[in-house]
Parts: sequence; C-alpha cells; structure tokens
Amino acid sequence: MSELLVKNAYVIDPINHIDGEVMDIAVKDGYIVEDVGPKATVLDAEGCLTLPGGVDSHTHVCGTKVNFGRYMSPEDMRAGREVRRGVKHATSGYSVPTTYANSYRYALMGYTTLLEGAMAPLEARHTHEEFSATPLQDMMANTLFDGNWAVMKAVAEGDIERVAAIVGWTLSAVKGFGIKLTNPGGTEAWGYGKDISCIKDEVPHFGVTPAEIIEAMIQACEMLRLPHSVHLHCNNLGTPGNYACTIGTFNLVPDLNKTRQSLYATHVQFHSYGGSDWKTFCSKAEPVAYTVNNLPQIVIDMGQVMFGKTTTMTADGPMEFNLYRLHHNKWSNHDVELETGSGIIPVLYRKKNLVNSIMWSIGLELALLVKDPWRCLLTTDNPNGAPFVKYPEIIALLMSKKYRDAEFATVNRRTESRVILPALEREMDWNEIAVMTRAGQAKALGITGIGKGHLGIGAEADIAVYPLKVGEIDPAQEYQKIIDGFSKTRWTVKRGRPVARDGEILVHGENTTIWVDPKISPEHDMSHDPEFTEMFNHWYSVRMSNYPVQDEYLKRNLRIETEATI
Amino acid sequence: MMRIVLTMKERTNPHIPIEAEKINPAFLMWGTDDLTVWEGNKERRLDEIFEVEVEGTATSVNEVEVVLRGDTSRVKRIGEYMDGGRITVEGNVGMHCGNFMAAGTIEVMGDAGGWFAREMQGGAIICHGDVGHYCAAGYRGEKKGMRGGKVEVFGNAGDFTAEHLFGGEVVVHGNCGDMPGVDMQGGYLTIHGDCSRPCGNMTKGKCTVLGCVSEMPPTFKKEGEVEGPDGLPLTHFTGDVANRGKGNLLVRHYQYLE
Amino acid sequence: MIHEDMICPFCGCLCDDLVIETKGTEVVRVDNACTLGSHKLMNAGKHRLKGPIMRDSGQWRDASYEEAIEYAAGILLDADRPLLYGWSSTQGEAQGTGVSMAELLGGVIDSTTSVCHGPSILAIQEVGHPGCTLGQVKNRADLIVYWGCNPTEAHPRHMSRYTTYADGYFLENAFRDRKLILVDVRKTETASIADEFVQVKPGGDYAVLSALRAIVRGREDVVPPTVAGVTKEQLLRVAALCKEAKFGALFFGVGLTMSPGKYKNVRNAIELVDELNRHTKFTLTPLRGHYNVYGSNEVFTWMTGYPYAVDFSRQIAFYNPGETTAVDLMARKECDAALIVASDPGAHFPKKCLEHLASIPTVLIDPMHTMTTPLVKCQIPTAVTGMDAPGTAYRMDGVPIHVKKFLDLGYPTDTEIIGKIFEKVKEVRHP
Amino acid sequence: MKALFNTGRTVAQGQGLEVKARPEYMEATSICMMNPVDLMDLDLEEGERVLVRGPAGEVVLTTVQNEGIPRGTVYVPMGPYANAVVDTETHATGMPDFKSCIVDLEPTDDEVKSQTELMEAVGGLAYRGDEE
Repeated sequence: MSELLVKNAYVIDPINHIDGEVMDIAVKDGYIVEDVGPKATVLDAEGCLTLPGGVDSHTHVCGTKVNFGRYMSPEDMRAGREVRRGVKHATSGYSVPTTYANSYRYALMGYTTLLEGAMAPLEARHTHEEFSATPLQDMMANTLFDGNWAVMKAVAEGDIERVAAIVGWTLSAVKGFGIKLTNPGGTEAWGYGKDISCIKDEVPHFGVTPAEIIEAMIQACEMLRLPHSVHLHCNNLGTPGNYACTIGTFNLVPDLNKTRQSLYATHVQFHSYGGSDWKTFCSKAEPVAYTVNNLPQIVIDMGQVMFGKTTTMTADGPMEFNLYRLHHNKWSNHDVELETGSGIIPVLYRKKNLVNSIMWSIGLELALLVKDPWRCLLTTDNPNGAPFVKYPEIIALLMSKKYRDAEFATVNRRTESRVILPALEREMDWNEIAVMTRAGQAKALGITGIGKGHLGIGAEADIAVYPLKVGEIDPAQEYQKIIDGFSKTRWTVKRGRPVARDGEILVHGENTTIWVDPKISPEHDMSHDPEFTEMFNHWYSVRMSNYPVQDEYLKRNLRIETEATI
Repeated sequence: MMRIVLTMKERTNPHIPIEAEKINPAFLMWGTDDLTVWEGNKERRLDEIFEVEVEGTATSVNEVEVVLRGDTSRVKRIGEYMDGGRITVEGNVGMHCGNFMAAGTIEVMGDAGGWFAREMQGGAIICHGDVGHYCAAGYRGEKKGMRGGKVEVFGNAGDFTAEHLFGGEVVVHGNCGDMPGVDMQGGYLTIHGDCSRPCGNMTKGKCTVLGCVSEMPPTFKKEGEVEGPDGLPLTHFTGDVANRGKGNLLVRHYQYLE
Repeated sequence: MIHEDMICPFCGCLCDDLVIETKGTEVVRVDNACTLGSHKLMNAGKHRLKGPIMRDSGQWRDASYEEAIEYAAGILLDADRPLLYGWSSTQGEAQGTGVSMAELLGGVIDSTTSVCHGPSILAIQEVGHPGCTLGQVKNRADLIVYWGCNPTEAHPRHMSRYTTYADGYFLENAFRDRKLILVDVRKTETASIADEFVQVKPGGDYAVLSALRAIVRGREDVVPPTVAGVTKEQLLRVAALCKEAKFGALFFGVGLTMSPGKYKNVRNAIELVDELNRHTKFTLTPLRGHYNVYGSNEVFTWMTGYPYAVDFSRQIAFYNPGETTAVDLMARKECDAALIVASDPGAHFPKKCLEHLASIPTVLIDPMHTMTTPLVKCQIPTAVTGMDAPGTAYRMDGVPIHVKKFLDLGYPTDTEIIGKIFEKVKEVRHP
Repeated sequence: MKALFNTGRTVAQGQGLEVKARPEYMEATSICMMNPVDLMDLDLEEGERVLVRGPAGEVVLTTVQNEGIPRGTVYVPMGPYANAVVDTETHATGMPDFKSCIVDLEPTDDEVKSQTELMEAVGGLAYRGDEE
C-alpha cells in the first residue's frame, strides 16, 4: 500500500471541468482517492500547473518499422547519447531513439500513456517485446487492417458481420487496441508496385474500393463496441491537391457513436494540400477544418511538421517510395504478406524550403481553425513530422501569435501567398492545451473510463506537474517560458509513483499494455471458420496456431473485454 | 607559446585501447589536472597514463603545441574536434586521429590506425608512415564524409580511403588498398601509387591515380586522354554511370576484371 | 507424444510446420523438417554436456552451477575490456539480459552477425533496405534471384516454402511461372534448375552489380563486352528478365558479405533493387544463418540503437564495426575476458583470434561440447531454445516467432544463467 | 600451386554443427573441394591429402573432386580447418576474408589432424569428459 499527496496543485482537468483550481490530489495504490493518511509521501506543487498525465494518441515508438528506422540509422544515434546512470539505461538517438530514450523523454515531458500508431498483426509480437522495454508509459497498439485479404474479401461480399468477426479475432490474437487503416487498399496495390489515388479506385485483384473498406470498418468497429473508433491515415498522403480526397473521405463517415467520434483521422496536415503539383503547392487547411467543424463524428490530429532532421516511417509503402525518389537518400520498405506494408526514409525539413514551410504552416492552421480543441489533437505523428520532443514548441506556437509571427519571419518568404497562418489571431489557453495533449486524446481513444486523461476519483494516478505558474506567465508574450515549462516536469507521477523529477528519471518502472478483447458469439468465431483457416494455412508463411501473441509477451496488462453485437 | 609533452608510461596491459579525445590543444591549454582518458572501461587521470610536461603558456589555441612520445599506437581519438594549434606524434598513433578536425595541424611521424581524419572539416593532417583503413572517410550510415581540409599520407593507405569524400583534399603518396574514393561526392583524391577498384558509385569530385588501377570499374565512360602532373598521359573517365554520377577519374594505367 | 506446428531452431527460415514425436526424452520422428533441421532435432537430447565444467591446474573438472556462475561474474567484473559474444542461437530474452549486463559492465557486446551478415547491415545503414516478408515473395514473385548463396545446402527448405517450389496466390502454376536466376562463383546444385546461371569470377560481384545497374538505367553503352567473367549478352538478358518481372525477389548470402568489398557489394545489390523499383516491384532479403541471429540485431537495436558490435566501455553505446567487432577485438588482443554465448568461435574464427581467446579468462554458455570448449576456462550447459526451452526468435525477414519447447531435460535456460550472472555483477557494481 | 580459397556452408557441415567433437564433423570440415583438372595438376587422386598454406598458417586436408568449382579455386567447408589458414584482417569491416584469401597447395602424406588437435595447437585443452 502506497500513499501520495500532491499538495497545492493548480489543476486543470478538462474532463472533470476543473479549470485552474488550487487543490490537493490524494493517491492510494496507484489511483486517485478522496483522501490519504498522514503518512503519505507529500509532493508540494507550490501552485504549479498540474495536469493529468499526457496521452499521445498517435506516435511511432515500438515495433518492426520503428526498430528498422533505428537499425538503418547509426547516424541518428550520434545525437541524444546519454550515459548509463543509476536506474537509467544509456540512451541513443534523436528521431528514432532507443526504447528507453523514448520512454525517458516522454516521461520528462509528463506523458504517461502512448498509442503506437501502426502494428502489423503478423509482427505484433515484436511491438509487445518493445512495449516491455518502454518502462514509464502505458502502451496500446493500433492494429493495421488496410490491406487485410480476409477483410477485403468480406467487404467485397458485403458481409459486414464477417468483417467484424475477422477484426475481432485478429485484435484478440495480436493483443491490439484499435483498428488502423493506412492508405486502405493502397498497401495491397503496392504489393505489385502500384498505389491507389483516392477512395473510389478499385484495389487490384480484390474488387473493393478504399471507400468501401473504410465504411465497412467503421460499422464493424461499432459492432465490436471497440473503445476507440477507426483510426485512419487517408489515401494519397503527401501529394499536392490531396485535400479533396481527404474531404471526400470525411464525408463518407456516418455518426454512429454517442460517446466519441466515429472516425479518427490522423496526421491531417499531410492530407490538407492544395495545388496541382509541387510548384503550385499550397495550404488547404481551411476547407479541411471547415469540414471537420461541420462533422462532429470526426476527430483529427495535427501531424505537425517542425524544422530539422527526422525519420519518416509509415505503413504507407508507396508514399515512402515517392519520397525516396524526391530525396534520393536511403529508403527501406517492408511489405507484410496479406496485411499491409511499410516504408522508412530519413528527411530534413528546412525553413528555406517552400514546401516544408507550407507544411509547417498547415499543421498550425488546422489546430487554430478547428474550433473545438477536443477534435484536433496535438501530434507530430512522431517521428514523421518531427520527434515528439518538439511538442513544447508546438504548444507555445499555439498559445502565442507573437511566437508564430517571429517564426514565420524565418521561413521561406514565398510561403505567405500559399497559406493563411499569418491571418489567424487565435491564441489557445491552458485549458485548450490540456485538452489537446491529454483529455481530448483520452476521450478520442475511449480510455477515460479506465481512468486515463483525467484526475477524478478512481482515475489512474498519472499526474504531470509543470514548473509553470499560470497566473504569473503571459503565454502570448513569454513563449520561451512555455517551451521550457512543458519540456521538463517538476514531477511526473505514473500510477501513483514519481517517475521523473526536474529532468531526472527516478525509477525503472513497469508499464501496462492495454488491449481489447471483443467477446464474439461462437458462430462468428473465426478460429473455426473453414475459409479463414484455409486462407491462413495456405497463403501465410506462418501457421495459424503460431500466429497469436502468447500471454507471456504481456507482462502487466489490462484487457478490455467488449460485448460485441455479433 | 605553450608546449605540452605527453610521454606514454609503461602499462600492465598495453593492448587495452585508450580513448583520449582530451588530447587536443583546446583542452590542454587550460591545464591537465582535470583531464581524463579512458583505458578500456576505466576512466584515468591523464597523468596516470602519461608523463606530462608543460612549458610556457598560451592565450589562444593556436599557440599550443602538443607532442606525444612513447608507444601511442593504441591511443585513439587524438585531436578529435581539434580547432587549432598543433599536435605531433613521434611514433605511431591509434584509430580516429583527427576525427572531425576543423583547424590546426596534426603530424604523425610513424603509422596511423584506421579512420585517420574521419569526417575532417578543415586544417591539415599528415602521416609519414602508413595509415589504416578508412583514411579520410565517413561514419557508418552518414552520407557525407570528409568535407574540408587536407590529408597527406606519405606511406600507403588501406582500404576505403576517402570513402564518402565530400570536400577537401586527400593525397596518398604510396599505394591505396581496395575501393579508394568509393561513394565519393566531391573533393579531390590523388593516389601516387596503385590501387584497386577506385571510385565505385562516385557522383562528383575528382580522383587521380598516377599508378596502376586493377579491377577498373566497368561503369565509367572513357572521355579521352589528358595530360596529368609532370606531363604524364592519363586516361580520363567520368562516372559512375551506375549512379548517374558526374565524377572525374583520371588514371595512368588500368585493367578491367574481364 | 506428437507435437504439431513446431518451430525449427536451426536456420533463419524458422520453419513452423514441423511435427515432432517424442517418447520420454527421446525424439523418435521429425516430419517436414529439412535434413539440417531434422538432424538437429532427432539428436535433441543427445550429446549434451551433463553439467558445468571448469579448468583446474591443467585439468578439466566438473563444477556446480553456482561455482561456474560466480566465476563468470568474477572474470567479467575484473576485466577492463570484457567481450560478450555470440547470442545468435539463443532466446531473445537472454539477448536482452546480455545487453543490460554488457552495459553495466562497460563491455563490448557483439553477435555472430559480424562474421555473417554484418556487412549487409553496414550496407543497409548506407542505403536502406527494400524488403518484405517471405509470404509476400511466396504469393507474388515471378522472378527469384539467388546471389552468392546456396539455399540447397544452407537453407534447404527456403525454395519449397517461400520461392521456387511454393504455391503462390497470384500465380496459376507457381513452379512454371516463376523464373530463377542464380549468381555464384561456383556451379552448385541449384544451378541445374536455374533459368540463368551467372558465373562470376571471384571478387567480381561489385563490378557485375554496377554493370547491371548501368544497363537497367539504359547505359549499356559504357559496359565492356565482359565483366568479371560474365558476357554483356548475359547481363542484358538478366537485366531484361528483372525488368519484365511483375515481382522480383533477390536473396543473397555470404557470397556477397565475405567477398572483397564486403558491404559495398551488398550496397550495390540494394541500389540495383532500388533502381529496378522504378520499373517494377523488386525486393531484397539477406539469407540469415542462425535461427535467431536477426533477433540479436533487433534486441540490440531497440536497447542500444545499434544492431551489433556495441561498445559500452564509456557507459554510452558506441558502434563501429571493424573497431568494436569480435574478430577485430581478439586479433588486436584487446579483450581481457570473454563470455561466449550460444556460438562457436572455436570453429568459425580465424586461428589467431583463438590464440588470444585461449590466453584470457573465458566462460562458454553452450549445451554441447563444441570447438570452443577446449579454448575456455569454464563451460555452463543450458537448455536448447526450441527443444527444452521456449523463447522468441526473429526470422530472416523480421517476423518474430515464438519458438516452442517439447522436451524437459532439467537444464536451466540461457536467460536464467545469464540472469544469475547479472545478479552477481549487480551485487558488486550497483546500478 | 596457388589457388583462391573459398569457404562456406555444406549440408554435412551443417549437420555436424551440433556435435562438433565427433568424427562426422571432422570428416565434413576437413575436406578440400577442387576442380578435377587442378587435382590432376597436383598429381593427386581424390581422397589423397593436400597441404594448404594460407596467410595465417597451414593445414592438411583430404581432397574431394567437384566439377562445379572453377579451376584455380578451392572450396573448404566453414569450420576450424578452413580457419587455420584464414587471416584476421577484416579491412575494418569486422568480416575476415573467408572467401578471398590466396593459398598455396601441395600434395602431402601427413595425416589430417583431429579438430581437438587443432584447438590444442592454439593453446586449448581438450575436454574428454563426455567420451563414452
């Protein structure tokens, strides 16, 4: 039994409608309680900003493709090298750091829950192995279904229940959290070196379109009663003029769920491009944000680009090949049989570069133009737009017009005619930032019920105390203080235990893997379905019995069982 | 002027490498008391490993001369990030001598280990003996290698000399091993002796081989005869065509692997 | 007892469809495995070292596990430059513990990668890796290229499970529809079934790859009439076959990594595949040897940032093959103690390395009496992963497989033994 | 006679891997595969022995003829015998020249050493505790 009291905390807890109240937070055995005894360990927050632990609803930190990013980039490891000390392992890497480095850096910024954005089911074991080497955050994995043969066949047959049954079986088997679609249909086409340009193209050999896949998956997701909605990386990422495809996709989405969105569209910055080629490239954040504002069933995340070196990695194999042809630097590709693909290339976003400057503007425009902060979440699609350590700078950019203008003055001069950023006056407040970095993310992921993203009684005691005195700082003017304050917590508390303090890692830690196990009726159990098992044993290169992730790969874990309607 | 003489002491196990990036005028000019080097996994005070003699003082790094004596063949990283002054190694030197060096002069009287002048930026570095592999080369995974300065080797150089060369000048008076100038993207490489398979995959820059090239890469386009230093007739190639390259390779004699 | 869908712990193919029949601690039947795998599995319980052994005044004697573990921790703690080498034929879990121990000790940790596909990794680090899982090749590839390898002898089921003889979803008659190109310096058995056998002069791979790249780019004009023993006509035919394929898959072996130029050969192969991707779909996969050598690279990478040859002597991770690789360390007599795990440098390292290994304190963790046994001071036998221990292994294409246990012989696992050594190390060198 | 020395895997070597102390492994790895014409030039019959001298030392091997091996090269299965002649030079890549060293071949009547003898020659101590 352990007790902790965070005293004199200036709390912003949007889910519980607390917006700047000085209070004490009592913690017992990892959960927030009404009160604790006199022997509790006391952390005096001294009136500093105290938020629920940060939640990243879309990041790439663990698994095959992330590790390949590390494997192919010893030059990236030359940055971020720190010596082993105390409980802390040696670290290396900047854009694709080691698991420990990721975990420590997120912890120092007050983040306690992460969603790995893309896990290929066939390689799920790898993701879970890395989860157990990411000690200071609770982890979830979105599972890729964009090129899943069984799903596409069921969609072609119009059998949505079968789609749900396949998704349900797979999530249970690979201990996944939610449904991820990355360039649906496009990754299958890439198997033969082709791509799909938008939602109405037909996937070669399978007779379905991305639109059909997306619509079916949204329905299947609700049939399975998954906590999170379908999580979509739209077709046609990164190409001039793709905003039309993005809006077309959004318009497909029905409103099916009262408690959360029906579609989470990720890194929308990369999907809000105008122009007909790179020469006429421009921002279309406005029509995209307008669409989002009109469709409450959609939540997006920014996918903000920040200047500097990084590594792009995505299941979107064909897109990465196009990037490779543009940059002619190194390129890795990894197609996963019957399921998905992936690609990795290093990039350098430069202020001098017009396209890069426009990309940087678009992300900020989206965040400022989407009226409801619960529906545009703060991400960089780590590390695609930038490594997550840039989040504090993004927060400052959103809170300060002055900072945006100062930065805008340093980017490519021709950017001005292609974007609307300089015209946007909005400056976010503390509460909006708290929504965009934890409360909104937890709600979108459907994990508030398991005590994430808020500080109410019974919530997991994941708490971030920042060295920021809300009343004493003017974020619009003193943006450097915002950057510094959000870079390093005074305390990060994970499950009731202080894990970081003033830039120091205090414990080795042990995370929880959160996964979803939909309860499906026996007649929809795919493990006995002859067609499904036949497909497995004929075309996969592993036997069906060797495919599911064994329990021993999940050390500490939280299984969310859902009552599926099939 | 300030002169610092470091003489290697007798060691229990002379095979354990020593990492000594602090042997750099920029550090030594402020005193040697707090400086440490690593002998394997043990951090040692500089004076545990070397006899240290200091004469004079300096107000700028350029007034510092460092001399190394004794068996320094296992001492790595001497002059790493050097940005001025002078280092003279009287004997042999270990790996990574002059890594990232930006200015100043390093002169090695004996032989040098691998990665001599790796990723050099500027200044001058001379080896009177032979150098190991990867002289004036890049680092694993990094696209650009040496970017500036001058490397001069009076003996022979090993394999992968000037790999990923991007700028600056490399002169080898003896022979080079296999694949000098491989993946080079700029700069000048001159080999007075022989070598095999130069400049595979080169995109830019100029490499001159005054001796004989064996296993000449088959993907260079012959442009004609040109006159080289001392009126020597050289054959001028451009390539590497396999990589859309626009580099220049000038050779005295060559032979394909047919 | 019959065990189905078992995984073969021999090569990087990690075939997972084996049927093994056991009677007590005897294996009486192995189905579906190749000759290498079934030979290993049929002898599963045999030839094991009974317990730890140590050298004592010029004699071998039996020792207890406690004594051997104590000795191992002691020599590693005493060393200025300990080397922890091997790691390919063991569980991922043991590899992870090994990395943490190397980190705390300030040692160098390297896997057998450095004498196998290490150069492939160096090449990938320069230009990336256009790859895919093996099922992707099986279902789609209409052209297979084997370069500098001999699957018939080293990966005997590779062709039947993943390439030439495998059924393919998108191929009507897979065997007839798939073309095969073999490139090697010698004419092996595989050559007899190849549509093109390209015999390269030893050391000529780089030149042949460059010539093919130039031809694919339309610059055949510069290519001389013969390149390293291969005629220009044949090069043109090969390039055309590659461009005409709908899905080409190039597999390569140590014929590229061990030949002069080493990783530059592999880099050239990768860049050829990159170039071909501008025309069609093409992938490349190194044929990894040990069943879990790729796992060692994966584990090392997520923990340290580097796939092999990691030097922790300064409490940060440093990587530079050629400097921090096992052969180089031994050749330069740098390491002053060594822990060898699940590998056999005695058989696979040049003689001069062995002379050094024999002269320093060393512990071997291996179930069998190997060529390294005579060279060490102490050996600790453990369970064999995939026989009497379960664990994680990574297939040559990066697919992680849970390797299963089917025997109980009472030996501790590698993870347990290394964990115990690590505990002893931690008692002295507090983290 | 000079030859290029190539090493690599064979099925027999692979099968012997797990039980290296046994004669099967010695038989599988102490052979020198060569072109029949080269064998004739050395005035040897298949099965007779050849002394191979390389950059790091010498070793006696049993000849096996193989028409797939080009003239001027020999193929020796990877293992302790091959490694008796391969040098430690890795060209700073970590990888020795397992496929590209030059050796000298001459006929010999000397016996092929056992693998244990090879290990003892480099300073090892044979273990015999498991002999039946």
